[in-house]
Amino acid sequence: MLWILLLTPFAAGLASMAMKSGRARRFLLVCVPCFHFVCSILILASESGLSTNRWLGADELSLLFLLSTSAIFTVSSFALNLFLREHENPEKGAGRFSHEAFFAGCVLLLLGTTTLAILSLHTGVFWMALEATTLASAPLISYQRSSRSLEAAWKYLLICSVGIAIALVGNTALAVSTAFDAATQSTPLTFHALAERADLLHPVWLKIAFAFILVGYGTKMGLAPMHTWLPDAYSESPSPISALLSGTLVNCAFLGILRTNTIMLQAGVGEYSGGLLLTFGLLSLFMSGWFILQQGDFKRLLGYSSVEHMGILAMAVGAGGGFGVLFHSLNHSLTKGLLFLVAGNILSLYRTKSTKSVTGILRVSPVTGLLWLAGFCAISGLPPFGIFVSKFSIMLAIGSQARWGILGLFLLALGIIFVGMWRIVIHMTFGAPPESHSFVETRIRPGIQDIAPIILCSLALLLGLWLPPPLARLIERAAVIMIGGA
Amino acid sequence: MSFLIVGCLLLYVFAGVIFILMRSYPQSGTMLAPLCSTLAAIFGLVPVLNVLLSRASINISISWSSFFAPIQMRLDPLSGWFALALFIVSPLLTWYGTGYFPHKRPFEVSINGFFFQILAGGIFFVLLASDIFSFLLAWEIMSLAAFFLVIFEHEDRSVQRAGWFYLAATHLGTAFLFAMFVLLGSRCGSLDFRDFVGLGGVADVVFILALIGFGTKAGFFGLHVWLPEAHPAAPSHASALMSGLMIKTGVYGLLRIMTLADSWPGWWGWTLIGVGAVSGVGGALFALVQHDLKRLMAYSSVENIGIVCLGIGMGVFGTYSMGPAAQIAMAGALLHVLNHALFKSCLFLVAGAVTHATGTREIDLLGGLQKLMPRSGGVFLLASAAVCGLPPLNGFVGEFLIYLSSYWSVLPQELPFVDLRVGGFVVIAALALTGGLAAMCFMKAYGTTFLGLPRRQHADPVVDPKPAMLFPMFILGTLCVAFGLGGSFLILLVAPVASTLHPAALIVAETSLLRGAALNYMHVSLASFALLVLFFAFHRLRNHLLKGRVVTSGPTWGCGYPLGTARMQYTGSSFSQPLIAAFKLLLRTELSGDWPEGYLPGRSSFATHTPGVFIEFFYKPLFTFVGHMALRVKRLQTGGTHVYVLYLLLALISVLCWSLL
Amino acid sequence: MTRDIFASLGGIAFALLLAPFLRSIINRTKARISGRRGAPLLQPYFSLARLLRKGAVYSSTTTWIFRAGPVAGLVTVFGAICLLPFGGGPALFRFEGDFLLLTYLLAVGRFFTILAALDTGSSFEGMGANREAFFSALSEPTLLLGLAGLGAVTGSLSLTDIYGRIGASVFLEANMPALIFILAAFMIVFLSENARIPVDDPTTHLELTMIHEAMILDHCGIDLAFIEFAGALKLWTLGLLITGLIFPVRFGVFWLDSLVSLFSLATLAVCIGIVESSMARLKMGRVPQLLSIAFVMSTLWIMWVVK
Amino acid sequence: MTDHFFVALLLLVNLRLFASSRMGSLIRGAAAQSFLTVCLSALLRDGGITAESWIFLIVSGLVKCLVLPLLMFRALRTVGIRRDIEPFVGYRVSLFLGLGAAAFSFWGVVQLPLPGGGVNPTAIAAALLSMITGLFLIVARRKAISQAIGYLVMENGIFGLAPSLAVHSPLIVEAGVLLDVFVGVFVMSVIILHIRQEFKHIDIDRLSELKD
Repeated sequence: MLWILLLTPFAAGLASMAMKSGRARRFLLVCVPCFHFVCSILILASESGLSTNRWLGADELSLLFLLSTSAIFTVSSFALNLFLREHENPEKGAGRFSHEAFFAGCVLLLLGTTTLAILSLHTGVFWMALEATTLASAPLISYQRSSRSLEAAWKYLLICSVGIAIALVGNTALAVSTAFDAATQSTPLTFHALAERADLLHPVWLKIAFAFILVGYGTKMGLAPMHTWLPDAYSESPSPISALLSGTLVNCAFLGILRTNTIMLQAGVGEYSGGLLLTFGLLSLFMSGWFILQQGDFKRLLGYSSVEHMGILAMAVGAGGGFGVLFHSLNHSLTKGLLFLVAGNILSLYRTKSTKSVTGILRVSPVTGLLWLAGFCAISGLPPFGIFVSKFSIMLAIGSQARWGILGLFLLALGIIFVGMWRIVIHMTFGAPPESHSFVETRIRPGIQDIAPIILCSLALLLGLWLPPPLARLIERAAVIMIGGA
Repeated sequence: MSFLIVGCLLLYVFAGVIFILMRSYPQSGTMLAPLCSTLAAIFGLVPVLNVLLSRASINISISWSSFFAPIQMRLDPLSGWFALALFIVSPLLTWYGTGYFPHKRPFEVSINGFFFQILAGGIFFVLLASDIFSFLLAWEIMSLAAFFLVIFEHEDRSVQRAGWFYLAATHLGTAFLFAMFVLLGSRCGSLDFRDFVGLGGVADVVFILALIGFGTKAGFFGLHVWLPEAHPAAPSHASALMSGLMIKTGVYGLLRIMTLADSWPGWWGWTLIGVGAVSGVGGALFALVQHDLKRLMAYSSVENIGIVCLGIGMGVFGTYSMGPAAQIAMAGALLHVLNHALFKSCLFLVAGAVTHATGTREIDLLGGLQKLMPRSGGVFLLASAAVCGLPPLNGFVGEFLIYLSSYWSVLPQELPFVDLRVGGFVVIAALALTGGLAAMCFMKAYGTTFLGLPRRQHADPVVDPKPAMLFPMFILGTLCVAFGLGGSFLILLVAPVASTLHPAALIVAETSLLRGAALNYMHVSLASFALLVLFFAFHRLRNHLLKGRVVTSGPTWGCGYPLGTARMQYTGSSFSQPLIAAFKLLLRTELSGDWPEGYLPGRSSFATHTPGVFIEFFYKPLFTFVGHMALRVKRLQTGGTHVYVLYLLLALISVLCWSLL
Repeated sequence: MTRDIFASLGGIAFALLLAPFLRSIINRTKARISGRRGAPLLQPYFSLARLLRKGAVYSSTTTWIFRAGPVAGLVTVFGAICLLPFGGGPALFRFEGDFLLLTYLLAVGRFFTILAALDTGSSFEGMGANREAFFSALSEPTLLLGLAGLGAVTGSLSLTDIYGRIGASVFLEANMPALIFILAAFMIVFLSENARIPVDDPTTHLELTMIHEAMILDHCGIDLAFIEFAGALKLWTLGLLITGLIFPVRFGVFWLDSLVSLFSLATLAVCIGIVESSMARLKMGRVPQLLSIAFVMSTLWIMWVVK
Repeated sequence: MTDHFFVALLLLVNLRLFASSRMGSLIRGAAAQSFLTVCLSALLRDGGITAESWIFLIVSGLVKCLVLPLLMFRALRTVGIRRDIEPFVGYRVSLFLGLGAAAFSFWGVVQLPLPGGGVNPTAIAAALLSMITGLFLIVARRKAISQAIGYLVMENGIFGLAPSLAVHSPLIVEAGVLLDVFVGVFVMSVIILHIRQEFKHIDIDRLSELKD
């Protein structure tokens, strides 16, 4: 089952590059993620193949991330389909190895590599997969071939590659830490095996390993101050791609940090790793806060909001939060996906990303406006959306460690972000549409492009109102794994 | 009973959904949804009255999600008292709302109706919630619903600004609540309020956090900045609900937290009295210099919250004397909460009617409305008198009790407790100053708006609103009189609530004290009633005497100047001028305009504007500073890839230093 | 019990009968000091009778508020009188906190008088109303705080008890300074509330400088009679608050005590006459300062009472 | 003994990279560095080297020393940019920084607790220095293509780090890593070409349109 899950996207990706018909490719683009989603559900339902002693396998943690990735991919693939149809280029054609073919292929490859990263339990394989996701997604960012999108892709590629290379040093250091004790020398470098024997590992090398891995994967995840590529990449790539990047890719990197942190916890240096995570988290919160204030580009705004939420996640892990962390990451993926898709719709309505010139979305298109509002309510942690719950439980986690200063700073940063963000959101959503932009068309009725965001919005709402018991169980068990329990 | 409570919550949601669903059928929709909302209020009123009369409390526990403890709801006398106000006011406001939007598009109106019901239900949920999670949930739902009410007329830039102000203020305030509850929760190891007895040994910190967090919602002076922005922006019945009830949840939260403490330190009392005095006097002062009718009332809400706060502060001191002061003061504060909800809603409704009829809220452009809208004017007069705390209206009841307890505290005590006596003294001074300024303020508001001659011609004929809007105003006005004359019964009703508040064993003295106060108030009612009779008797007498004589009517005497026009009348701004002169330092009113010059002056103009002193001198500089900081930090994102990699490198180096050193 | 009621009714009757007489005492004093003979002592009664016989002219601007103002003013002052002890006897109505009702009744009366003034739409009356509202906003706290001081000194919460307990002993119990400050504060409030010099000049002819008189420019006939009578009653009421402090003499015999009270009121009236003859009206801008001084003085008792 | 020789050569090559002023010498230096690293890692494999590892080493040597440098040269030609590097930090300063970095690497290795058996401290230092060199090239050089080279140089360092610490990853993982590096540099070159089409230059200084 796992192999089917893993290989299908790769095969389909390569196939779609070589495919001639644009329609068939688009069909494939929708079908494969759907199939992937069904497979994930099936694996979850059967709970078969949950092995943790091999390099590739699925524990509950992977299943959870797999599920969210699959869901985001499935929903975004509809939007991608629409996007491709809209941007069809009749002259250049969409034949074999065309620009569009590569695009579609890379999306599927991205799905494949993401799945690989989630399913890999070996530190090396994980690293490899994560770097592969970077490579698969870089062409997606530069799809529009504008100077800006190329620049963004370049920065993304270079900075992430350097970051992930640094994480490789961390992996090496992990390996070195096993070399000191005879009992651990032959340990396979899988996350689980390392976690099991963590108390025998050399603490200094563990610390070095964690430092490198945190900075390395943190780059990919978007923690400040390594987040610099993120707003560029998110704002310049096509909106469905931004949704994918923010909804799935960062989660993969986060998974790496999570799993490494588990080793640290087991090794008894949790205090150290927690402190680092809290620091980076806080830094990310404040950094994104400053940049969100008076932000002039709404997709960059969303990018910085991702930085913010990665910071929250890092802090949550650092504070020893279990359930809240995973639930937050799930919620964030859905919500950010929703927001990016809506941002794409706004972009196509207004043809500008400037927050200053977009006003009166509610007048121009009520559905888009409502979704935009709902998305921001969700992302800023207002009920009845799920992030409210997860944020609250993260705060409880920080509180239970009696880190009052950190809690205060956390709340302060969230306050700054909230105030800055809503100033922009209110300006954009409400009011009268701009008069000077005669090209703005109004779209009172909901259209086909609203379907994907509506699905994501209802999912986010559902998670806030009621968590399906199987999912709740899954999250709970994953949280246990995360903390290092059996 | 629990069925009724949950039913009430669900009915509110249901009413909101009906508003949305029925927007295509305006006729039946306008009837059905308010009916549903009224039913919700009736559903809620039954358990509330039951709780208030029997002094029992109702516990409900709903498991909702598998990982958080079940939602705990609890209706006890304290929450019941606040809910009573809600259930009296909210159906009336809903009915008023059906008549409020003649020209708006159905989409917005239905959204507004939806959030109005959600706000009402949310307030009830806040009152019920008895564990951290559900409380914060309810709190946020309530705040968010109110935001959508504020932003209703969003084409207006000032409304957008108001919405942002409100949202920012409420969120920053809620951050303090989050901190407080997380502190409590982790200290006590539980989410349930019942386990917070003693406030986990960090009572003082919790109190400060609660004061700021809840104070932002309640609108303590200094934290009130959103009120004067949000109230004018929202539709009138929404402002009424926000001002009458939503801000009271701040008071409720503070009381709820205080109730959980072991004892009340003296400095709590001083803080509350200080906050109350500043809010009362400051609110009244700033109310007086406003010339936007609803803005004026927003500041008046600040003032009234100050009065409530004074009462609570007195109640804190009272616990030290084991005497009557505490309970009477608390009862006074609670009564004022209820009464303020009534008369302030009433005032907002009339203000809405005025705005509707004339198209402006600027009182200096109005005038003479008493003749054009006699019914609304009468109600406004009644409610103004109530807000000034004049007997025999309901505003007097609460103030009477707070005064009484303060006077009692300045008497020589058996135990020499200086704080109590000085505290009482301060409360008297603050209350009296507040009362005088508030009276002046509402004389100005009523006098300028309704009396004299219209200051400008209105495009449409100005008439009383239709019955859907008029009747809720009437009912509220009637309640103001009834609650004023029957104040003794109210005191008896609030007695059990006030006696459950105190942490110490004050219940010993129990309700006999309040029974005494009720008896005292009975005198007030009787005297007032007698004087009312006398008033009508004299009125008849005068008319009787005039019957056979020459009664003519003519122009107002212009003191020798025959060409007086309506524009020469004393305006609201002139009315507040002496005050502006006297309190220059605090008010910082800006005068602008073209003064007449030369022997034959041309056109000249004059305008005053009083900015919020906290906005000007605290929040604006703060936000500007943060903005500047942001601009400075933004330079970090230079755009150069090599710089970004350098950041990465620096991060790596510092992390390595951290881990190895 | 019946004796008490009889006594208090007697006090009210005295007030209703003799209140206008205080004005004539003031006027006579002023006249004598300035070397005139002055109007007859019963002139206020004649004026009232004349006014009561007249018809009325109402401004077309006005509404029912305008007509309700004078009645409300009269009724509320009457209510206040019922709350005041006279001549050592108890008041008709007495309960804990009755002085609150007294203060607030006066406020109600003021509220309606001011609104009635605003109802005419005249800028002069608006001006008067404004000044009245502002000054009373300052004098009301003074009154309430002063009464709190008296309560603290005597240990009681109703006017009857307070004035019943004030005697020489209270003065001598080291509370003297406190009481003197309260007295001074009350004196200023008395002058201000009754529109006397140095706050207001009842005899002025320039509307710009008027306070109380400006408010009633448009009232005439019976309404004016009501207002005048209410003014006289108010003078009486606030006068009693002061004389109770200055002449705290009790014989226990109603007639004797009443005589003392009446005498003291007359003395007060003479004093006012002297003050009015010897002082000029303050500049309008200075009045708030005077009232603020009164407010400060009404707070000073706290230093002696609370140790 | 031979390993020390290679370490010394690696040191020199790294210093050369620090101070090189021409694009061509930079690419050649990177190729040389790759070659030395591959050799070193072959030498450091104590015990028997299996056939698979031989194949892997040869392939990686081919990729890193031939394919990638040729790719770079081709990109350089196609793009047609000037051959000098245009540094942010001058060559002489760079050289001194390089010396400092070398000193730091050796000092750092001495400080670290090292596991016994098969560990070569000087090789670790050399690998570390390669990493630092790579990062330095990325941070201090102006052209996009020199940054790609920097990335390659850094990867070489990391690649050499594992064997010098006596860490042996499974072959498939190493192969995957190699593939990633290859594709990474390849995609970078592609993007550089595209950027060239759009911008007419690949000066990263002017690649800074996206900022706040």
